[in-house]
Amino acid sequence: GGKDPVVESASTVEAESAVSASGSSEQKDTSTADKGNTFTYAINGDPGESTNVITSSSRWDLSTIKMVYSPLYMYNADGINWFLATEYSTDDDLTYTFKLRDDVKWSDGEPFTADDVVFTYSEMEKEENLGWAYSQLVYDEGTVEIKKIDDYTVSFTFPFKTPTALEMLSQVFIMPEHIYKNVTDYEHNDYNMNTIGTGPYQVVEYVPGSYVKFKRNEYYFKGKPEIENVVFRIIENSDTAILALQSGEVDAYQAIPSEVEKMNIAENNLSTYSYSEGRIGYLMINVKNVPDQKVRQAILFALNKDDMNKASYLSEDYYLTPYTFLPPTSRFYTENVEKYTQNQDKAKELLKEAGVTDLTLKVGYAGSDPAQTAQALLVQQELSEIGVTVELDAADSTALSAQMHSADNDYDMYFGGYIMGIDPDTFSSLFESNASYNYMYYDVKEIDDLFAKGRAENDEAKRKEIYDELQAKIQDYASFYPITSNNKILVVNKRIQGVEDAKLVPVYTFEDASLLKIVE
Amino acid sequence: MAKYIFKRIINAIPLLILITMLCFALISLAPYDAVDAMTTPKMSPELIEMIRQKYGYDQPVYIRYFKWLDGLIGGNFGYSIVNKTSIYNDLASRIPNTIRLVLPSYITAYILAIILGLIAGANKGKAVDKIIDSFASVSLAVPTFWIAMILIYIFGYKLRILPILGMHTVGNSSLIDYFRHFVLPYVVLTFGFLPGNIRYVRASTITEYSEDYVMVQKAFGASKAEILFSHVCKNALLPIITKIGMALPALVTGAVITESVFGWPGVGPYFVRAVQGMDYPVIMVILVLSSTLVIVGNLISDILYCVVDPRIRRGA
Amino acid sequence: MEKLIEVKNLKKHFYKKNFWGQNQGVTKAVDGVTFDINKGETFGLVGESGCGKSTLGRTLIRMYEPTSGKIMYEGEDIAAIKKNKLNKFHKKMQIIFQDPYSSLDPHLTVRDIIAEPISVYEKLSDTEIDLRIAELLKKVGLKSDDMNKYSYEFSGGQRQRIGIARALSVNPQFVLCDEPISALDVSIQAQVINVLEELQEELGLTYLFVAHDLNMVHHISEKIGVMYLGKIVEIGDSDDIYFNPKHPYTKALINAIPRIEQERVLKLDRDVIQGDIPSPLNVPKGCRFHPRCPYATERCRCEEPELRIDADGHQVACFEA
Amino acid sequence: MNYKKQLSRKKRDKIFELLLKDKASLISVIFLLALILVSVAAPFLPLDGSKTDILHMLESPSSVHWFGTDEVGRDYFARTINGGRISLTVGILAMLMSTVIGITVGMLAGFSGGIVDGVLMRIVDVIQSIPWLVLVTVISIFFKKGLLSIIVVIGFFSWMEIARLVRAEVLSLREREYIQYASFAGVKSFIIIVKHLIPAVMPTIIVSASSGIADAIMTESALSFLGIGIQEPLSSWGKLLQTAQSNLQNALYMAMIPGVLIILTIFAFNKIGNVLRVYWEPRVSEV
Amino acid sequence: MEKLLEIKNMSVSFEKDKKTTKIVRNINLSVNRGEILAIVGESGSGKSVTVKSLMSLLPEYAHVEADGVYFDGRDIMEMSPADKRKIYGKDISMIFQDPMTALNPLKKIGSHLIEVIKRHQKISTREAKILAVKMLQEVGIAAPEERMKQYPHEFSGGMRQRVLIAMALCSHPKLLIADEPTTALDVTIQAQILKLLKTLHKKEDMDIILITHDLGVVASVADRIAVMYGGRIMEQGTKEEILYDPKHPYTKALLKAIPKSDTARGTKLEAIAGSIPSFADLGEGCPFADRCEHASVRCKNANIGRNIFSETHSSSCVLKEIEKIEQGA
Ligand SMILES: Nc1ncnc2c1ncn2[C@@H]1O[C@H](COP(=O)(O)OP(=O)(O)OP(=O)(O)O)[C@@H](O)[C@H]1O
Ligand SMILES: Nc1ncnc2c1ncn2[C@@H]1O[C@H](COP(=O)(O)OP(=O)(O)OP(=O)(O)O)[C@@H](O)[C@H]1O
Ligand SMILES: [Mg+2]
Ligand SMILES: [Mg+2]
Repeated sequence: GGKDPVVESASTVEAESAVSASGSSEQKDTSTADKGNTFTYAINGDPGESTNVITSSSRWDLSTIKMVYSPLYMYNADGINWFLATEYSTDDDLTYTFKLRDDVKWSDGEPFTADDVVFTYSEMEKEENLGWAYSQLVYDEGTVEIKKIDDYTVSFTFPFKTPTALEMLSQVFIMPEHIYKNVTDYEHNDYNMNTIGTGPYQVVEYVPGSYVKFKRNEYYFKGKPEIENVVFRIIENSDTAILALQSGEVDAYQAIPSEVEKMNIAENNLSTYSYSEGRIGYLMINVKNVPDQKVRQAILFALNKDDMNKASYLSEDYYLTPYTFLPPTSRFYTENVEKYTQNQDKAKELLKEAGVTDLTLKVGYAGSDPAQTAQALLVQQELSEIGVTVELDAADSTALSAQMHSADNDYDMYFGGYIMGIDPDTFSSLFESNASYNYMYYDVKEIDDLFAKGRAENDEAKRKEIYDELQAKIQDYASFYPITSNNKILVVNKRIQGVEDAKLVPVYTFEDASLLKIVE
Repeated sequence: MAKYIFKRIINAIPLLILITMLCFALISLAPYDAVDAMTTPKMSPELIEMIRQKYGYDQPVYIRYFKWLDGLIGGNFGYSIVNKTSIYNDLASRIPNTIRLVLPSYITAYILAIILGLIAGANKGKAVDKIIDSFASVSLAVPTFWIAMILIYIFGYKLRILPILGMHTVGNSSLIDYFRHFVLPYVVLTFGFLPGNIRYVRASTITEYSEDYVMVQKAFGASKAEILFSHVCKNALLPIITKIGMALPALVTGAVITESVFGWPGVGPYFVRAVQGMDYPVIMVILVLSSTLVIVGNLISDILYCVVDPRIRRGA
Repeated sequence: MEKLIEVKNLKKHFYKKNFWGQNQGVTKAVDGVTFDINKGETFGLVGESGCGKSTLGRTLIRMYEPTSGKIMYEGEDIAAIKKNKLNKFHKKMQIIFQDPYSSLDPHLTVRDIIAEPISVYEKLSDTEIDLRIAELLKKVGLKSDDMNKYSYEFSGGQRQRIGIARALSVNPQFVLCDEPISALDVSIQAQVINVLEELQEELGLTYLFVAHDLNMVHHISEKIGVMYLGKIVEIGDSDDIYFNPKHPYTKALINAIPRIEQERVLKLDRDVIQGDIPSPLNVPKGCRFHPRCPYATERCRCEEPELRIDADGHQVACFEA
Repeated sequence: MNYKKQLSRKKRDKIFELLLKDKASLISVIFLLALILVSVAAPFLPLDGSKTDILHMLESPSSVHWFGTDEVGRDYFARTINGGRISLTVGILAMLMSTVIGITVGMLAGFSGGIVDGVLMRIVDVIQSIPWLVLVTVISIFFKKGLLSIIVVIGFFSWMEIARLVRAEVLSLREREYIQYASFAGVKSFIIIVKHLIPAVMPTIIVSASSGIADAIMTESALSFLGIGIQEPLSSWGKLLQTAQSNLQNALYMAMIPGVLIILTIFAFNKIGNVLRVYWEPRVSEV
Repeated sequence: MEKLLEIKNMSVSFEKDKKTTKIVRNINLSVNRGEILAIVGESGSGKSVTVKSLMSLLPEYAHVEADGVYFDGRDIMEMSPADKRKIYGKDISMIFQDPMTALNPLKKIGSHLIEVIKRHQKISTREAKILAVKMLQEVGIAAPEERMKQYPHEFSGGMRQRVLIAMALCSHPKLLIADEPTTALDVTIQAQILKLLKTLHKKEDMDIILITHDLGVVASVADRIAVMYGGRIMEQGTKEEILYDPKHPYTKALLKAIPKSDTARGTKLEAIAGSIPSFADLGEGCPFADRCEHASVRCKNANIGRNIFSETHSSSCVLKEIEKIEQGA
């Protein structure tokens, strides 16, 4: 059967944000001259010196890459935004030909050409490189073929027709062939943090655990960035970050609602930008450990996602409530599914039918994430009301995803969140049997078939039908419980302007940081 | 003496080997390894095998141990399985920060402890002694992170006179800026090291005062000051000076909690992060490193003792 | 007279070993000692501190494992008996210690202290034990009420009596008295000596009496052995040794004893030997005493004298005597 | 036997005398007794520290919630009480465990001597070489999370000091004549250990056990603070402190309460350890 | 006879835990010029406390009361601590029982000596060194120059005691207090030290208070003897008077309890019954009353008469002549 097409930025599947412990912040005493033309962004993770175009897939790695490199184009909910490419054409829906900009130089002065594009995509297609976009470019049916037509034209040929092709090719950042051509290990080499890129900024200093400092790329092809310096300040401790933000030490921070609540937005000259990342926060049931569908349904019936959302996101301004695996903003989203509205009697009944007593479930969640913590506590309490004991395990998010990763993990349920692409097919890596991120570990042929059908169908209306059915199926299977589709809230100091122009996008925060401005 | 030192060094070697073995065994027992972190169920077995080979996981445990050990000795500490970063580089950039924090705190605590301990010990039973001793025993019961929190609250939130986190304001590498960041963690850490040392010095001073030779000196007309400075002080401090070696491991892991609270970019947060993320290679390197430092520290202490104490120097 | 114990060339060396079991030095605490003890007599053992008196005594009763040599007890070599078969002999051979403080467990009552050896050798009911202990306490001059007190509630002399009662609790034949009076005050010493003598008379005990107070040893012993650095250098009748020492060391020792009799008061202007006792870790070659001996000859420096018996049974290890 | 009664009265008087002499000890005893009482009684009190209430999150202290509520609306007073319960449980059980292991190893090493001693002490050396926080942290990630594991981890890796102390003491006790006599008289080793050695090392054990409780409570707090301690919905004082950290700005008391309780408890245990030690020393009863 | 030291009616008590225990009870004692005074008595009888009070070595909770303690004509009790320090180590020196712990283990023998010398004599270090070497030679330490550079642990007990004596001697003290200087040493070494003391006494014109519990030692070196028991001086007199003509029941009993070389083996020693009383139990009366075979109710009284038998010989006992009573009984 047809294998899965492309999953956009598949690896941003996260077990939820990060970490307690350290970070850093200061009070303002820095002279304005110092601060003057610098935008400081508090990030809660360390991109690390291994950050590279091929394998990096975590939020802050990608944000760093976004500053330094450019993709051919960005593909978001509202369509295509061109970067290194200027247009595309296709005659047969198999071969896509892109025209490249001819005015782009690498920051070391070398010209950017089609060779760099071919090099990057080819490296991405090598399985041993463990590139994040591998599964978007290599299918059972064959590999997407990359061809240099001339110095400023490349073409990609898909092995089969798919409506998702443009999305699958997007968001791959182009790296300089002349720098990386002899590199075999993308994670460990001398070039990663000594970046030569085509992005708006260049890394000038990276202090592990402290900050990444960028300087504007004077030759940025979209125009010299307004702001001279950008600093990604690593502040893993959210309390510190908040304080630093309020004191003006940092200019921007991705806050959660309870933090926004705590802060004195107006007084501290701050503004908030709430934007959707198309994220779904969920609770998954490990079918290997809870094989009985009735039991799973009982569990879901015992839960109350409104309470969970209220406890973790406080106000409906900050979230939507999803009832399927797709974000409510998706044009394929349907609510014509089993919603598992809380019904504890039914839950108890189902348990009885299943003949289960004394059920104990081990639930993993990211202990450093206040939202998941609150949700986990509610799950524990709500399940205890139907006689199910929940053993909570507050893990580190990395550790948790690592464990979810192994099929024989001993969790019965886990919390998590993902940001997939625009097209529903990008979600297949979570829901197809054997897919890399199918942490439910189920094997349901119908679901696989529906994904395959949807992928191969080019008619929009028919696709909608297929995905309606798929959403209902997955809900019925009762191993996936979408809880929230929360917004990101970026709190920004008012001296930073142009946030709308720079455009807030999932994962990278800014689609084009060169458009940010400072007004004193 | 040279013989004694040589013997001590020889004795430390099996201990070091044992430690590395223990640490390696722990890594090997870890629930998952670097390869697990990279592979997905969809990958072909050949690819997985290839990755295993690339990382040397196809070899028997003892070979891996020797390779690992060889790496350790050669400064190749391997890579984090979470960040994929070079552990050597990570530590190389963090350890100096930790030292910058721990060393001054330790020295301050030491000096303060010596002064207070000597004062208390020399005035055993009097009011000063009671005050100092009570201070030490109460502060022993105070968790450092709690002190840190309170200080952050007062100086960071309430008064807003000191920065609370990190080591520098970005782009500002002035000494004043550093110092302002340094103050709070330094105070907390000093406070953490202090009570134990005070008690030690005090006890040692009291013991020394009860020695017969002190009475003999009195009988020979020595004044209080002469006794304190020319006799007791040296004898009481000798065991303390030699404890300096024991501070060696603190230079790496002596401030895990304080650094974490204050976001000091030292080994502490890095280690905590690794533990939370089950980043085994990192954990084990730190484990080996700090254990090694303990052993080396003990060695230094013993050698120092041997150098300063004539009983061992001449006796053994 | 019947011999109870014959010691033949007994040696006890202490080895200092490192972690790997290698020897790092030998203390030759007892280095080839031969002597007999007759039944019912008190054999006094004198010598300066560290010369191996206690070690000899303790090896003799197999409290320490002998390094080599024979210990014939009523004709049986107890040096050759396996450790776990020793109970039979330990019942016959008991010990009284020097320090009345460290020899009694401060956490136990007198009853428990004395009952300890009894319960090892005999199966008695609690009341039988109580009776036995009451009797023993009376014998050594304490009250039976004292049974339930702790040892720290007694004075040194009384404690020493408790120690004696413990030693006697299993009806031994032979008692090693390892400086039983050294730690006691002068006015108390006599009490303990008297108790020991009375008990000897009453029970026919044999004592090996270790002490460095020659006056006391002379008073209580029939025979005296003089030890120097792990060897017995002179054995003889108590009066012989005391009034007519032959070995230069014995002479020096006897002369060095402060006495209150006017005519025998220590003559400080002469007779004081010079030098310190060498360490048993590093025994001088030849005669052990030669470095301090005023009469040492070339022979003494290279050859070690053996004990020689003379006509009246007096034994001396000296070429010149 | 009357004498025995008299003796036990003498001992009882002794402990009162010791306590009355030092006010701090007396207060410590009263404080700990109260704490233990509350902890034991906690399950029977109408205190539910796990009941969440999303309508009342992060409320200030009031007559309903004496210490206010936490970020998911749980009663902070109940959580503090239950936290104390857990902290004490961890402290006492971990201490018992480490003490038992420590005594066993120390006795074995000190009493057997020779190669057994050498090997055991080498093991102690090795384990002790690893900085303690590092060790406990590392080991804790190999264990399934939970109260029991924390107790086991803390208990299992804090016995070395006791083992050393006991060994050192046993080594010197072995030279005591009453021990030498007992083994000479053929008393079985086990009985010697139980009857003579254990009581003699008791003062040492008491002191290190009491500071062991304190250490275990501290360790647990530190582990909780680093996020690898006790798991929700259980609370411990350390855990409470950790969560309080993010509310310093708006609810300082959330950090003050458990912090002060930890300090008092640890101080009290140390104090009592000293009193008990003095009490146990035989000579004191002489007075 | 001229008195170098005269203690008049001195008492010492310790106050601990609000309980006061009187240890030394109203003693009168003097040291004449040119003599060796021995204080004998059992362990805990207050010998050390008596001399430590002279040297201000008692802890702060000790209270010393006296009608006067005159040394060389000056009352020590009236002196300031600084003045006292001027005579300690210079005019009066003291050596102790345990030579093993009396020296600072981390200081060289030489610096011990030099320190003491320079404390009381204004001379250069070089001169002090020369003097120190001379002193060591004097006390019979071979190769003193090398020995100066050694540490105490390299010395045997007897040698350390000699070093202490040398330290005491370097300022030519008028009075040396030796508190059981030979108890920790072996008999042969003891004899060496005693010999040394006696020689120095003659040669250096130094008076000595020798504290011991060994009557034999006393017999060998002392001129005059004071017998202490339970914090009191029971009897005082010349060596001959005390040893060969004792008057006090305690002294008599003590002498009888010691075996003499001529007592036949097997004869019983005449032990003193009972045990040494503790100070807490002692009343104001005679401390020996409980063990004394002649004790009567009068002995419990505070005022124990002082019987003077000769210019030098006196005892504290209610009984005048025990022999007479024994005969009468
Ligand atoms: N258990 C032991 N291990 C090692 N050496 C020992 C041991 N017991 C005794 N020695 C050594 O053996 C020598 C003789 O000791 P011992 O106790 O027999 O002497 P002593 O004559 O009884 O002396 P004292 O009069 O001081 O009791 C000493 O050097 C001592 O250090
Ligand atoms: N610092 C002190 N604090 C309390 N009591 C003391 C102190 N020093 C001595 N004593 C008590 O005073 C009494 C006499 O002690 P002292 O040391 O004078 O005896 P001594 O005659 O020198 O005995 P020994 O022969 O054992 O040295 C003893 O009961 C002792 O317990
Ligand atoms: Mg002995
Ligand atoms: Mg004394």
